[in-house]
Amino acid sequence: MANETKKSSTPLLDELEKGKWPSFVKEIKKMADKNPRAKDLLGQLELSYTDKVTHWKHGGLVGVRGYGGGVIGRYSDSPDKFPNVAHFHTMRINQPSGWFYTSKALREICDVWEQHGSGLTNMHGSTGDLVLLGTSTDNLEPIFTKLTSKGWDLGGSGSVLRTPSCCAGPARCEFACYDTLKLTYDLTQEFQDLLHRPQFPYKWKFKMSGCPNDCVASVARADMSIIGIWKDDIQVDQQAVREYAKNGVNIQSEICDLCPAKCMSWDGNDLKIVNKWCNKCMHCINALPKALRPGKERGAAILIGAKAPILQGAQMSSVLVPFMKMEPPYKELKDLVEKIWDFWGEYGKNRERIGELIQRVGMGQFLEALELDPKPQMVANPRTNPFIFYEEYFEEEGEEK
Amino acid sequence: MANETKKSSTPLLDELEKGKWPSFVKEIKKMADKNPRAKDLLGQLELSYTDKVTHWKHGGLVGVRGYGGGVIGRYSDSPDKFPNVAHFHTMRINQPSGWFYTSKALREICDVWEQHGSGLTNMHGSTGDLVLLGTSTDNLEPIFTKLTSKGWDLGGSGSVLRTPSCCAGPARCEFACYDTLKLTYDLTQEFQDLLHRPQFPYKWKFKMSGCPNDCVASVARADMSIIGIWKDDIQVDQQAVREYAKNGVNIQSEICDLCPAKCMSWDGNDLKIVNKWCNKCMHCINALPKALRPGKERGAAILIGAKAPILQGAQMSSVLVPFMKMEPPYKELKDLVEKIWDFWGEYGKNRERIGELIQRVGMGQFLEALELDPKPQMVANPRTNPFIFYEEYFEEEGEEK
Amino acid sequence: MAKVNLGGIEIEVDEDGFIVDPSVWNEKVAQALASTEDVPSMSEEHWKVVKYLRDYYQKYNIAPMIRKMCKDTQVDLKHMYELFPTGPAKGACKIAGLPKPTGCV
Amino acid sequence: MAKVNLGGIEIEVDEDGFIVDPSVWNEKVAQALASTEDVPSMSEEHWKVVKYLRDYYQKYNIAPMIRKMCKDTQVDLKHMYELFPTGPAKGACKIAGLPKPTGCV
Amino acid sequence: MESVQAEQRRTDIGPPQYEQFLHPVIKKNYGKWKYHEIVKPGVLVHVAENGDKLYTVRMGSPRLINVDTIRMICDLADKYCDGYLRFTSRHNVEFLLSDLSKVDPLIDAIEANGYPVGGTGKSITNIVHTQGWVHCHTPATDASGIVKAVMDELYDYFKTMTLPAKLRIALACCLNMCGAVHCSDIAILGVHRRPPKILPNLNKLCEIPTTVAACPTGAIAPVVVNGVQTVEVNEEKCMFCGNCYTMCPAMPLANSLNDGVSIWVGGKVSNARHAPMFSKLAIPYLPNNPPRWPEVVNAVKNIVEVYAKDAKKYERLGEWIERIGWPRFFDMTGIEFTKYHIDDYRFAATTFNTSTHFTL
Amino acid sequence: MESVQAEQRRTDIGPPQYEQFLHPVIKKNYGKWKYHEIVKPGVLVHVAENGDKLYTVRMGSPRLINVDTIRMICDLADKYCDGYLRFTSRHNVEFLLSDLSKVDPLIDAIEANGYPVGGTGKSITNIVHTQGWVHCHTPATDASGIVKAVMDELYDYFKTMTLPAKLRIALACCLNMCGAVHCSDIAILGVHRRPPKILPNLNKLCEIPTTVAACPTGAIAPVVVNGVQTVEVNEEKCMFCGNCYTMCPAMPLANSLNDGVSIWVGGKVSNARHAPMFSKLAIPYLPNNPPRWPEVVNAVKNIVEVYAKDAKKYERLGEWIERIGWPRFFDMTGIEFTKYHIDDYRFAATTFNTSTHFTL
Ligand code: SRM
Ligand code: SRM
Ligand code: SRM
Ligand code: SRM
Ligand code: SF4
Ligand code: SF4
Ligand code: SF4
Ligand code: SF4
Ligand code: SF4
Ligand code: SF4
Ligand code: SF4
Ligand code: SF4
Repeated sequence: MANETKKSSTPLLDELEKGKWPSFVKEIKKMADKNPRAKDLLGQLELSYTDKVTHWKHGGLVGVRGYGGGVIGRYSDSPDKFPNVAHFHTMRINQPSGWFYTSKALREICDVWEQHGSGLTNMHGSTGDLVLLGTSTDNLEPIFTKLTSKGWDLGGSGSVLRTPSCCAGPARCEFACYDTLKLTYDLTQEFQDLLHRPQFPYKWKFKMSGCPNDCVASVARADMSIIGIWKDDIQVDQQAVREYAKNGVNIQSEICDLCPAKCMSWDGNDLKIVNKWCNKCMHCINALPKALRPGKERGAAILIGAKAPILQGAQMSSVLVPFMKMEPPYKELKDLVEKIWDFWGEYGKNRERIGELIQRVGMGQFLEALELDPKPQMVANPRTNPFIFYEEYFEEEGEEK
Repeated sequence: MANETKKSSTPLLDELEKGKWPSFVKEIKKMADKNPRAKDLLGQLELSYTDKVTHWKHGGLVGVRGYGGGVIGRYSDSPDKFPNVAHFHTMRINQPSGWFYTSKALREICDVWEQHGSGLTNMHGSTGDLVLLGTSTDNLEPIFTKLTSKGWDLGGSGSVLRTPSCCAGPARCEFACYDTLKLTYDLTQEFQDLLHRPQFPYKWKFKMSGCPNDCVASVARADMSIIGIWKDDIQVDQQAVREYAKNGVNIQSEICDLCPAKCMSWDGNDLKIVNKWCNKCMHCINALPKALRPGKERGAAILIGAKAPILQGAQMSSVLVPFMKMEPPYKELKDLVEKIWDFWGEYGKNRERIGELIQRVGMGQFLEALELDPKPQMVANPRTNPFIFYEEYFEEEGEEK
Repeated sequence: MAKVNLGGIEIEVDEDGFIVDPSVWNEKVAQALASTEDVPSMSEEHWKVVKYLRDYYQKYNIAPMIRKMCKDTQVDLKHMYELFPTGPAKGACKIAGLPKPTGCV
Repeated sequence: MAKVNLGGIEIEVDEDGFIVDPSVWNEKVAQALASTEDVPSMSEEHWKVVKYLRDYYQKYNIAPMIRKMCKDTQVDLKHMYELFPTGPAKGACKIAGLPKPTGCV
Repeated sequence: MESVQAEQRRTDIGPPQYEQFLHPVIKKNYGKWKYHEIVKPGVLVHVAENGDKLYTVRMGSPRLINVDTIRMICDLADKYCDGYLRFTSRHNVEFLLSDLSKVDPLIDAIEANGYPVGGTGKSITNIVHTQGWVHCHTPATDASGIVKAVMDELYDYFKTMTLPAKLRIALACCLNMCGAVHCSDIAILGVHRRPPKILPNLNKLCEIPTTVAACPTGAIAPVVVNGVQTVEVNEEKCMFCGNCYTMCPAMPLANSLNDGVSIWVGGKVSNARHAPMFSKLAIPYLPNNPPRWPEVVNAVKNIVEVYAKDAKKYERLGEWIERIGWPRFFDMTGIEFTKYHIDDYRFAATTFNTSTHFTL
Repeated sequence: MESVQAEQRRTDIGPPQYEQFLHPVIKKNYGKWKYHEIVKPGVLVHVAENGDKLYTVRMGSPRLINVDTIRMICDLADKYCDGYLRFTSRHNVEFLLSDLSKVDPLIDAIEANGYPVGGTGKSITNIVHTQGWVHCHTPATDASGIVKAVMDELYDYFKTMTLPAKLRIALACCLNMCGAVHCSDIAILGVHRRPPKILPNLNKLCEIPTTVAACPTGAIAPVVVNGVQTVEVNEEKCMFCGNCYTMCPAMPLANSLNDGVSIWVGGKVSNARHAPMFSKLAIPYLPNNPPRWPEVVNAVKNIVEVYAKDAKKYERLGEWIERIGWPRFFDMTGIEFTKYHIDDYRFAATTFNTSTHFTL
């Protein structure tokens, strides 16, 4: 008895301090030493680990003045045990384009958050926001005021435009076919009101990837996925291809054979690409970045409709505009987006994402409403069923209806 | 006026006597000279060509005594103009396995049909029947009696087992992995009653193909498609492969590169196949029939559910039993089929094909009802949506339900 | 469409001999129709089936599926064809004065 | 859940301050709720919105979508936030005594 | 008329046992074939393990043939094949013989009768088709007529083997699709384009619940008009499938001004290389223009020719399109892509392009 | 507390303009990068057209980090990178520097702080994940805990580049799937397995019509019990998606005995070679076994190892399975194939195998 060491109050979580991967438990614990919210979070989490259910209550509706989104309200179901997380709201801070920061900027956020919140963050949330994890209602306004004074604003939550996000793009990547950072910033600014004040049927997400590698997974999780592509021929530096070959790359089997369009050939000296068949898959460019580059006539493909499974199964975005120049002031894009929002606002049901609405009314109808031409690029294949809603027919008398 | 040649009464159809492909109009016309039914058919058809609609009335329900199927009733909507096709019923005669005939047998049918019908036939109908086109109700019994006396019986129509059909199989094809002719004959005989007397919710079609080339298109149009396959290694005669290569076949590009399983390789001397990856697609065997043959351990894959688009879109059959030995008395197959029919009879709605029923109740439920094990061969891919109907769960007390 | 004399009244029938207006049906008509369908005389069993069909039709506005009909009347299919040699759809439904079954032929 | 004094009566509210039992709502309660939502005094326009919400809820058992709410009340969204600085969902619905909006946050 | 009653009335005997119809060489080598070769277009030789040979001569047929033609075929079979013949799953005739020296005389005799020999290997064989105005009550077009007009134009492809791969054409005259139209390299499909009319006597002819249930899109609702039970059709929801008419004679759709033909491409049935595929919409509508349907014939020919020129060896039409992509298919064939091409039925979402894999 | 009011309250300013955060070398070469190379695991060099070089050092992060850790990162950035850094779309930290000589010291400093460098190229990078029991109200499992346990086991794959291709793992703690779980090489998904309970005060907390409409399978119906409006759930039709709970707090699903984890495989997002693909079900259920979820860890590890051994270079997990076929995937991994694997939702028919393309 005398030798008994002090028993940890979080024996289960302690197990997750072990192992080589950096430990989120350590992160919480370190904060717990000085921050009561972090301390009670640790306690409540240990309880969840013990009984295998969450101890957060349903919902929570809090916010800052004049905004309808940006804060996720959260209350403990055991406030008696864990009074410091009785309130534990999350604030979503709109990250800068491409998640580029300076240490100075980050420190400013840290200072505010240490003072008013749990000191815990997610760098970042899946949508892209800088997520501040856990504060109480009375701190929301102070935090907001302080952060805005440093140039930060809230991100989206609820039925709003969600915080747009983008890949490193031209800042740090040679593949970028348009300026993802600029477009992201521009759209975010342009549509501020829609980001903060719910007026959509449901959430709307933009994600911008500079090329078909899609490093922000836009095709999987953005209502509008803007993916850089090119129109003309892949730029080839034959000498550099030969270098790769000399250095052991098997151009035939690693490049040509894996080209999904089967449009490449290699005679040991020259790499030939039948560009008119090229699928813009990026594989050859990825594999031989010193030798191959996207073409020079660049822009983006606009895809629409990705979402998670609720309500009727997950969707990926699908092609809406095969190619669009992507240059400021982005008028063509913005006009299109506003038309879509109008349509969605008019016909969308409560909690119906644009991808679901398109399925419900039919892509053909949707295009017609947007006055967009149907294009074969939009489909993996044309319809296989013969259930066609022909629209024009002749009247008995021989007159077109 | 004096020079005016006699004007044809079928100027439109006459146009279809021209051209190189044998003309069905000629076929009708030749018969029209001696058969009044054929003559009026010609007249009515010309009328259809003039006003671009059919002149057959809806439906018709006639038959032979004791049978509920085998005859398609048909009445003209202009019996005054075309009295000889006022009745114009079709009789479906069950063809022999593989459509093998002797001239003697065919002549006997011709004689009966010339006497009692239009003298026009379809050799054959899409389901496989020998179709006698056009007679009147009073001739049905005489024709039936005469044909049965020669050994012929009616095929199916209505909510019955439809006339099974099969490819040339072992009779004329080196690829056959089981005896399609025998199985077809056996099933047709075994289930005679179900073929003649409607007792299903809707039609049921069997089609047997001896190998995955599927020369009777079973996967597209049979409720049960029985397709020959093998289990072991493709038999290779390397010498014969070399012969092909010598004679100009590019083994690499025409064979290996087109193998969908990418499991073949050719070193200029030997053709290697990683049989455990082989998809049994038949391509290499088709292309090099002298050198390659299906393996020795043969049987069939049973696929289920093909149908045309009405009601909810066309379906192809999908794998139900990946491999089954296919030998008389076909007990395993027949047991399975009867189980399926029981399930369909019990749960099928009126005019619901088995493929539709499976979609409605779910393949998993269907398999469970049949006591068949789920196998990965059944799917192109496992589910992508997380909407899983888990069946077992624990009760609060910790007891399995 | 033609008119024929069925059970003493002139009744309109279609080419297949189905009566066009179900409301003119009565037992005499049924008997007359039966004789066109190889049923020389209507036994009690015949009536059972025919009445079942009429009741079912009046209730649901459709003809029952054959399996159900056999089950409900307790007449198996073999015997059904003995009773109605032209079959349940063509024979029994016609005698019962139902609209002509459509569809799958 | 806590009880607070709203318009003179002790009323149960949830953590977000939404009243738990819609039936206790009255105009006084509304006024009291308003003061918790940065609405110092209820103008005619405020009442128009709040009553619209209540009517809608009583009729359909759901809160209207925001676009519809603006259209039907003829208050544009900008002005709506001026009237209810905490927003239509948190502010107006709370004052109108509707259940707390759920879902998409 | 002779006495029919005299003959015995048998039932449920099923089809004749097939063995009696097999050529002796087949009987001997049943299941023992070793390989085959295509001797020339329309002529196959199957070689048995013991070296026996069976020749097959394939003759094109319009399928709708009269008894005299069948007898003519029987005559040929008697003369050259000891009376043995068969039909194929695509309605061609196959003469079966063991004597090579008789092959060419047989071919001459067939062609002298006006029928072609061919359809083997990388050719266009017979068009699987249906009844049309010759016998059916629901067609939106004729069957035999279009088939004849198309085959006249594609005749040389039947007689030669110059295509990249087999090319299978099928025709169905309405959406019931009696045939493998939904899985054909090229499919010709009759389509209605007007909602059904509702005839006044509907209540007498049709089971209303069955009719309502027959509509895939739920466009039909039961109503009472002037005290009479009938149905009404929500025309917005109707896509002219004709299933209501199949169930209810009082709802005809056929209409001379609006019925016509659609063209579908890229289906296949065999498992060779690519798994079976559905046909996809190429042309939503072409008019019914009998007797020779020039628009349809040209459309089919155009597709065949573009394919024939561009595809690689062994590439079926659908495999070719999958390689080059739909944008180029529409481009190269000059066919217009419309909103009708974009699926809006049950599985629509699975047909959208969720990638940047396309050509511009 | 200091006076907050003193500070100015601004709204709708949006995020800071990004240019101020760009490293000078980036600013100079913005849009003018020529190529990149992976110097070694975790280190990239991007070379500009003018020859300028930018080095990136990628540090693994648990994502849930405290402000002191951020400050530590800032210290490193200040010391080695002139204060410039970024985060990645998968929540790693990237230090950006132009001086090669500082790369190794930076790496040493990072690792000295207990964080790994890696995640580039053919590796397993950070697991995209969600809140779990740390912050969410609907989870069926925890997020950070499983991620930690799995990454501990896969640590070496983060630090090396020995896989055939990139392998991306994601985790979501409920079917809302906050993340690209539905398109990941390996996805870990929390699942409920009991229908919701219905709490007595439902009528006060929930909009009944919205709740009814929320159910994808129509399992929820409005009912009146003892005069009180509420709902009932047809348990046969419930597949535990939890959407009702999202809409209605009075319908909780979470259940310690039945909640757990499912495993999905073969999704991808990039267009490289194969178009993007959904993840498919591999394992329908594994128990919640905190703190280290050994069943889940082993399942993931097993899949990774079988893949790593068998796939060809550049073949993503899903591409590999597509080549070898699902039967062999289940065979080689030893995972049981059950009826749960066979889709029975909306597009089920499109997932059936309509060919003989399979191995036995
Ligand atoms: C914080 C975050 C997860 C994370 O740890 O990173 C998150 C957390 C929640 N998500 Fe999410 N989602 C987050 C990104 C996503 C993503 C990914 C993305 O945006 O790239 C998705 C999938 C893409 C999509 O939008 O479909 C996503 C799909 C959902 C859904 C399903 C929506 C659907 O249409 O199916 C819900 C349910 C809902 O909206 O009611 C949901 C709802 C929620 C709620 C609000 C729970 C709820 O039911 O009300 C979660 C709050 C948790 C909490 O207490 O903090 N969350 N959610 C992510 C936002 C952080 C940020 O702002 O950066
Ligand atoms: C004669 C034939 C076409 C031909 O010219 O070859 C034919 C003709 C008819 N079919 Fe068929 N079908 C014929 C093979 C097919 C096939 C192909 C096959 O069996 O391989 C199919 C597609 C496969 C399938 O079964 O799904 C087919 C799918 C249909 C359908 C749609 C069924 C469905 O589930 O979607 C109908 C509509 C119905 O059953 O009500 C139909 C209905 C009809 C009807 C009975 C018309 C009707 O609506 O009642 C046609 C009678 C025409 C007539 O007046 O002669 N026919 N029908 C074929 C039968 C000949 C024979 O016995 O050999
Ligand atoms: C006679 C027939 C079977 C029968 O029992 O009647 C038959 C006979 C042969 N087929 Fe077939 N096929 C026959 C219909 C089919 C069908 C069904 C159809 O078209 O409706 C198919 C599926 C077509 C599809 O995929 O859409 C079919 C797909 C094949 C294939 C696969 C070709 C491919 O690359 O996709 C082969 C292999 C080959 O040709 O190398 C094949 C191969 C063969 C072989 C070589 C088999 C053999 O060794 O004897 C036969 C001669 C083929 C030839 O014409 O060159 N048979 N074959 C059918 C002839 C129809 C006709 O009159 O033209
Ligand atoms: C930093 C980051 C973008 C960002 O803005 O944050 C990024 C950066 C790069 N990606 Fe990426 N990708 C990043 C997330 C992604 C994602 C999104 C995801 O995983 O959620 C994808 C899609 C994944 C998928 O398909 O599921 C992605 C698919 C690729 C690919 C395609 C790989 C493939 O074969 O499928 C390439 C090409 C390659 O690696 O050769 C690529 C290539 C690159 C290059 C080489 C681009 C370049 O020239 O700079 C960068 C270094 C890659 C490396 O790690 O080796 N990047 N990349 C992201 C790093 C995440 C991390 O911390 O590990
Ligand atoms: S999406 Fe393309 S442009 Fe953007 S970071 Fe990835 S590879 Fe570079
Ligand atoms: S980008 Fe892809 S499709 Fe285009 S040439 Fe390169 S590998 Fe082929
Ligand atoms: S399906 Fe196979 S076995 Fe039958 S004829 Fe065709 S190739 Fe021969
Ligand atoms: S049968 Fe097909 S899958 Fe099998 S080895 Fe031959 S070509 Fe490849
Ligand atoms: S396809 Fe239609 S119209 Fe043609 S025969 Fe079949 S059912 Fe009749
Ligand atoms: S034609 Fe088809 S879609 Fe139109 S009403 Fe009739 S059944 Fe419905
Ligand atoms: S996945 Fe579900 S449980 Fe996890 S954070 Fe998102 S909504 Fe919450
Ligand atoms: S959990 Fe999902 S399926 Fe079950 S009742 Fe709730 S919404 Fe319906």
